[in-house]
Amino acid sequence: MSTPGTKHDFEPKIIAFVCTWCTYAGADLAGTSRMQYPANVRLLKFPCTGRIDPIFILKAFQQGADGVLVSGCHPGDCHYIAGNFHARRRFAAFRKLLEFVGVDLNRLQFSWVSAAEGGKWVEVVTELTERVRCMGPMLEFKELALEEQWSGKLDSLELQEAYNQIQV
Amino acid sequence: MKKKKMIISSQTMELDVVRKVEALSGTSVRRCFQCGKCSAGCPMATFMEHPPNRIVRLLQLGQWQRILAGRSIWYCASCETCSTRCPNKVHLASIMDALRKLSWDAEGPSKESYVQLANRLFLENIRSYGRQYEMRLAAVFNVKSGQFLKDLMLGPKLISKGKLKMFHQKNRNMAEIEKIFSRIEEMRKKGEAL
Amino acid sequence: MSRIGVFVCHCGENISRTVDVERVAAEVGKLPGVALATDYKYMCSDPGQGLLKKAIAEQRLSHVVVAACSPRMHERTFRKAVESAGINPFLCEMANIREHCSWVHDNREEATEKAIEIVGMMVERVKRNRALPAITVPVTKRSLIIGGGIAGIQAALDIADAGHEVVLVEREPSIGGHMAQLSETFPTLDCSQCIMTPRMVDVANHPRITLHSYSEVEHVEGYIGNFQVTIRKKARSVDEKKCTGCGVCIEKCPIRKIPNKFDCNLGMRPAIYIPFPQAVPNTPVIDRESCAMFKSGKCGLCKKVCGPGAVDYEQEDRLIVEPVGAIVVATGFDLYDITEKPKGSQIKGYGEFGHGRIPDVIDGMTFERLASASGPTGGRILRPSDGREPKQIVFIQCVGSRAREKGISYCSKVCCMYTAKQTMLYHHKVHDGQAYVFFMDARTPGKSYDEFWRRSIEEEEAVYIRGMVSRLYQKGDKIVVMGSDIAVGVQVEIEADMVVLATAVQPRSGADILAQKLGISYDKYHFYSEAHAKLRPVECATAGIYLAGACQGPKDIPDTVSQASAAAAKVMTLFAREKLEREPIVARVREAGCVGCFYCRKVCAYGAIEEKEIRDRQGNLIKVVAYVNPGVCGGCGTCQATCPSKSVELDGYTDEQIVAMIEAL
Amino acid sequence: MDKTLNYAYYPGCSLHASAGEYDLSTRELFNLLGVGLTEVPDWFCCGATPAHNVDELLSLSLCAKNLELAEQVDGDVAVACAACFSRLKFTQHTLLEDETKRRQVEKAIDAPARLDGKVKHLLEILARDIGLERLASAVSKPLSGVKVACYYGCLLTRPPDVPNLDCVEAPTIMERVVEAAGAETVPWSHRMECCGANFTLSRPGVVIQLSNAILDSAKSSGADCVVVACPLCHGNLDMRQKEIEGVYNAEYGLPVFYITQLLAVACGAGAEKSGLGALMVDPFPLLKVKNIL
Ligand SMILES: Cc1cc2nc3c(=O)[nH]c(=O)nc-3n(C[C@H](O)[C@H](O)[C@H](O)COP(=O)(O)OP(=O)(O)OC[C@H]3O[C@@H](n4cnc5c(N)ncnc54)[C@H](O)[C@@H]3O)c2cc1C
Ligand SMILES: Cc1cc2nc3c(=O)[nH]c(=O)nc-3n(C[C@H](O)[C@H](O)[C@H](O)COP(=O)(O)OP(=O)(O)OC[C@H]3O[C@@H](n4cnc5c(N)ncnc54)[C@H](O)[C@@H]3O)c2cc1C
Ligand code: SF4
Ligand code: SF4
Ligand code: SF4
Ligand code: SF4
Ligand code: SF4
Ligand code: SF4
Ligand code: SF4
Ligand code: SF4
Repeated sequence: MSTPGTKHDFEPKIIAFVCTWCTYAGADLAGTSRMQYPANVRLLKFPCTGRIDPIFILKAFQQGADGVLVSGCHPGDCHYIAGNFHARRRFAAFRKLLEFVGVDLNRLQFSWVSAAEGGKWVEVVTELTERVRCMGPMLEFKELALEEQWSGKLDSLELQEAYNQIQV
Repeated sequence: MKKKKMIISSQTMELDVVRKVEALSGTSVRRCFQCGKCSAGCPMATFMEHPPNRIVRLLQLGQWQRILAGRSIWYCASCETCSTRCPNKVHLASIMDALRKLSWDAEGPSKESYVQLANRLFLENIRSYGRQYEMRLAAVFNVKSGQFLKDLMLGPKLISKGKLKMFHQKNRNMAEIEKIFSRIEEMRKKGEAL
Repeated sequence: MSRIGVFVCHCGENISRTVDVERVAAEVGKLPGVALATDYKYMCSDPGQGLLKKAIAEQRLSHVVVAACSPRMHERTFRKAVESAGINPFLCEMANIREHCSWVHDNREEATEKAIEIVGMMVERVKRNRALPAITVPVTKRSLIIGGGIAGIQAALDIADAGHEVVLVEREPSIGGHMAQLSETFPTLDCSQCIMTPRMVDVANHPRITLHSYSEVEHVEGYIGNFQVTIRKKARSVDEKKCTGCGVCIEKCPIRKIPNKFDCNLGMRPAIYIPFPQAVPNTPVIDRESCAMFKSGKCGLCKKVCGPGAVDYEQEDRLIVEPVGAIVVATGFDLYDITEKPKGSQIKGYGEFGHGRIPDVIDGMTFERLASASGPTGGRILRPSDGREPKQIVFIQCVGSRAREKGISYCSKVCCMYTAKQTMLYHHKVHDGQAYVFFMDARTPGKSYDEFWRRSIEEEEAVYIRGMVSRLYQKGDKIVVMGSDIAVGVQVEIEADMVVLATAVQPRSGADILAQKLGISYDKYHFYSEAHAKLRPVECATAGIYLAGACQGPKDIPDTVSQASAAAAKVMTLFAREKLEREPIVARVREAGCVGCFYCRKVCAYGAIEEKEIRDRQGNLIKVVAYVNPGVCGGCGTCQATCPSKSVELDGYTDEQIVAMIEAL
Repeated sequence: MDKTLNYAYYPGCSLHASAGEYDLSTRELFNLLGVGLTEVPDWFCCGATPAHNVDELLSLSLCAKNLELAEQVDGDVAVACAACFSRLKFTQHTLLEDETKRRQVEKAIDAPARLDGKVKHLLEILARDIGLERLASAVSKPLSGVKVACYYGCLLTRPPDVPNLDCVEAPTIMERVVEAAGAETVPWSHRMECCGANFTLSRPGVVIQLSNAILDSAKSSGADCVVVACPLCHGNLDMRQKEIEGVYNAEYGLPVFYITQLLAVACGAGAEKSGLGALMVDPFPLLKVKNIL
């Protein structure tokens, strides 16, 4: 159990799923502006948040992430017109599923960071890192993976079922 | 008449009251873009010192005291013309209701007394008799407002046409009605209703 | 087994100051599949690129990872370099250890750890990359323009003048659109016909423009560079090739009392007619609904009097197919009709204005016809009811527009200006008359626009009243206008002789149906959507289709013409190439897994997903699966994340690659 | 007697007092048409305008309670007064849309709010349930030659989406009913202007001014009489007509009928059962000239 407010001396692992056009570029801007933020985050670049399959989030937690960040263009600014819109709807449905399998939703952050928002990128990453640091390591899911209740396979029947629920 | 300068700041804009008005009326005052269509069709606008659109404007600025200082809200006939034609679905007639309620609750800082008196007698009538008895209503109003002779000419003719009942029976549901009144009072005391 | 080469860059000291690049190279070198891991001071410099090429040749590398700056900086550089060394460019990836690592962390230990993981991740990814062939598509250098208003005319002339063939399809019997109906135009007050008709004639005479008037687009197939468009040429009942435009038939036709739509029903026309004298083409058309011959089989006068024998009652609709490479949509607008509530529409009518049943309450376009020298009154402003000159005229702005309760929340953009114009025209024509305008705001942003509006007040003496009108009603031969002046705070009543309503600009009826044929998107009002509001305002999200004029949103003539020329320039950019080459990162469907649910099609904003029939050898249909047209796919991957059976994959971002990257962490 | 049509009749306070003739003629008309009308037992005042004017919760609660009482009688609720009609419909509408208000009201009346029952104004029943054809066939004394100005007042159709009686701005339902009785209707401009009923007691001056504009418009449209479907409208146009004529130095002489009075006469009910004697502006000369009585 974690008590909010207490610092754990552990380095959380944060995985960020970002789109190329906005957030990846925003993170680049943070770099060119030489801003500083915790080194806990690893970026995975996608063409668009629309490409981000919610299963990747599960996979990340299963793989040992303590926090996951999903970030893309602001609504209406999607390079691919509406990809982020579809992503938003998909994730809204997905949060329930995550909660159901026992993930504390505070470990999952969705945000919009545009190519011009280097500062916001730093804020978002720092905040999430610190929040997750307070929450402590994510154990529930690793245990779950150990118990092999969920194979991590991407095409099981249950998942198909879950997908059907998520459809627009 | 001199008009006081409006000093605007987050302190002087009483937005809490505005939110109350919005909750009571179920309509948003921010939607109004001051087209004036409400005032254009209001049958009572000529009697008001603030025409309907300006009432909404004052609310947008949180200046409800200015509204209550005048008698405009008591001159609204509840005809719904404004609500019907507003291009933004600002339900102005309901806003008027809400403002009158607030003014009523604040023990009538508004100057208009005749309309308030009539309303009060009407409600008292319901509470004591369950139904309206126009004769009684008119008589008591005249006595209380000091206009003893008002509409005197109409009275006898109405009675001869059978239009004013002199006597009335009590409604058998009186207890029910009293309960409604008292439950509402109770809820308000407990802060469960506005 | 892949032989991956990893090249870690120092970027002078930009990276090596915080990241121990040697250690990164050493650690990454241990990963399975990595054949070589080395570091260098400036990878992007000529010697750096030389080192890369040399290593590829000497070490027989199959894949490359450059651990350096952001791919947004140098991905192209390194992909070109590997290509010249004989490796498919898509087998080279960059690991960003500068912007995302050395520049944002100062703890050397942490930064080095992170850099190792970033590079490791990219190694796992590049291993699974596929060599992607460049995608090229041929371009048919002809373009289709739908709609012959000023937008379509301008685009057609620009493209044709640049040397390309143009097919122009116009629904009505003549091109010209609304501009042909206008009297004089703001902000200069020049005569619309005078500037419009020469362009219409240019279209008719242009050797590279094929005009299909009285025609509609029936069906569109194909994609950018390669569309096949089926056009329905509606039966005109007059042979365009034979007709000389003498007009004898029109004179002789006995059915003469059909309201003329071009004149907003103010004047009458016969059953065989041309919409207006300057029509292009100048060929009559028989309105079969009114013609006695079609209704009862009795008449045939026009055929009798036609010298060249052009009248043909047997003529039927014809379908023709035109191959084109680009499409410009320029279908323009309609005015909100206060007399009726369109079926199924959100729009509520204006009962308070009499539902348009008070005869002297007219809309802006009707006023244009009254003011036009070639209009039904020869340019005199006269009341439709009794032909008298109105001395008190009231204009009401924003009728339908900016009224979300009536169904339209946007501003129609042109009515403030045309109302100001109309008050001026009125003042010029009725010297002893007075114009009043009820308005909320004057929206006049544009070069010399505000000055124009001010002139209508200061010089032409229009009285502007800030406030709206609640109701109109007939009283004797006057119209009572119940308005308010919110500046003064009082009600205003005017007994007017005529009222002009600035009704909202809406897309053409049927705009949605055309959009569905074209596979382009539209907003809730049915205005067509541009690909990006600021940076791609004339392109549709669907490649190869462009927008011009009021079909995209309310616009005046200067904006319409600018956009039309911009659309033409986009078409010409496309036609400047023989073949189209494009980034080959596109989605592909694994047909075996696809269950044909077409969820993917629902989310694809590019309309790239088509149906494909899978048949056995006997030709029996086995199933229908999705097919991604690589020419159209934008490469967003939304379909992939949506597909319930995981049957569609985006090259370079497959599930396998991403899972491998996550696992590398 | 038509067994299928029966209504829970909510007359409203005025019909038991100043608008007795409306009540009388309504009962008589329904009787002649063979339609059942059962008065809601122990109904009480809906609160009319004064209640919602200063206390919406009270207004909603009174109406909700009356709707509940109406459940004791089979059939839709039939309402004669435009103000009652408006309040009952408004209550249903508001409580359906606003969860919070519904909970408060249910607490006040200590019962679940019943919102599914249909509330209908007499006009609706006449034009739609009974139907214009059946109405026309019941007419024995067609009102030929009588030119009628139909006055809706403000509350019959407003606000939009609430009463859903007819088109908000250009209703025709009353005209259609009147025409079914053989009369002629005139187009006029003030069919839906407010008469100021709210101020009958407190500010009669207001009422006189507003009602004068209505009478003036009706008169200049060439109408012989006005027909209304609300006791408050009637009070102002009929009862105060003399006074208005005095103030504005005008001569209107326009009899003001309740819609049911006109129909009852057309169906042969006769003057007494139609309550014509209660009208302040004498209608007999007109009806005699037109050979109806
Ligand atoms: C009353 C009024 C006054 C105005 N005055 C001015 C002014 O003074 N100055 C100014 O700058 N602007 C003015 N405007 C604005 C001006 O009219 C528009 O900017 C201009 O007409 C837009 O041109 P367009 O080609 O986009 O559309 P349109 O003129 O509407 O042309 C569209 C064409 O496409 C055709 N079409 C539609 N659908 C199809 C289809 N499915 N298939 C084939 N063809 C189709 C139509 O028949 C039409 O010919 C005024 C507008 C109004 C309403
Ligand atoms: C405060 C503000 C906020 C705005 N916000 C928005 C907004 O939210 N959305 C929006 O759509 N628009 C906005 N705009 C408008 C937008 O900025 C302009 O539409 C746009 O920048 C115009 O681009 P431009 O290329 O024409 O001009 P500019 O951006 O001015 O570019 C002109 C370039 O030419 C160079 N130059 C000038 N003279 C010479 C010369 N003689 N030789 C060589 N080079 C020369 C200049 O150095 C400059 O780089 C805003 C404008 C302002 C002032
Ligand atoms: S009509 Fe509506 S939008 Fe217009 S001023 Fe009145 S409340 Fe505001
Ligand atoms: S409801 Fe009141 S404010 Fe609105 S138009 Fe009627 S009298 Fe005026
Ligand atoms: S490749 Fe990038 S990191 Fe390396 S030297 Fe060039 S700019 Fe710097
Ligand atoms: S159809 Fe014949 S008569 Fe008519 S304009 Fe053409 S050539 Fe002349
Ligand atoms: S055939 Fe038709 S179009 Fe020709 S003249 Fe006769 S009515 Fe006119
Ligand atoms: S352009 Fe002017 S008149 Fe037209 S909708 Fe916009 S503000 Fe109203
Ligand atoms: S979503 Fe997947 S299964 Fe469904 S049609 Fe598209 S590719 Fe096939
Ligand atoms: S990747 Fe995007 S554009 Fe391509 S087919 Fe899939 S959804 Fe459409």
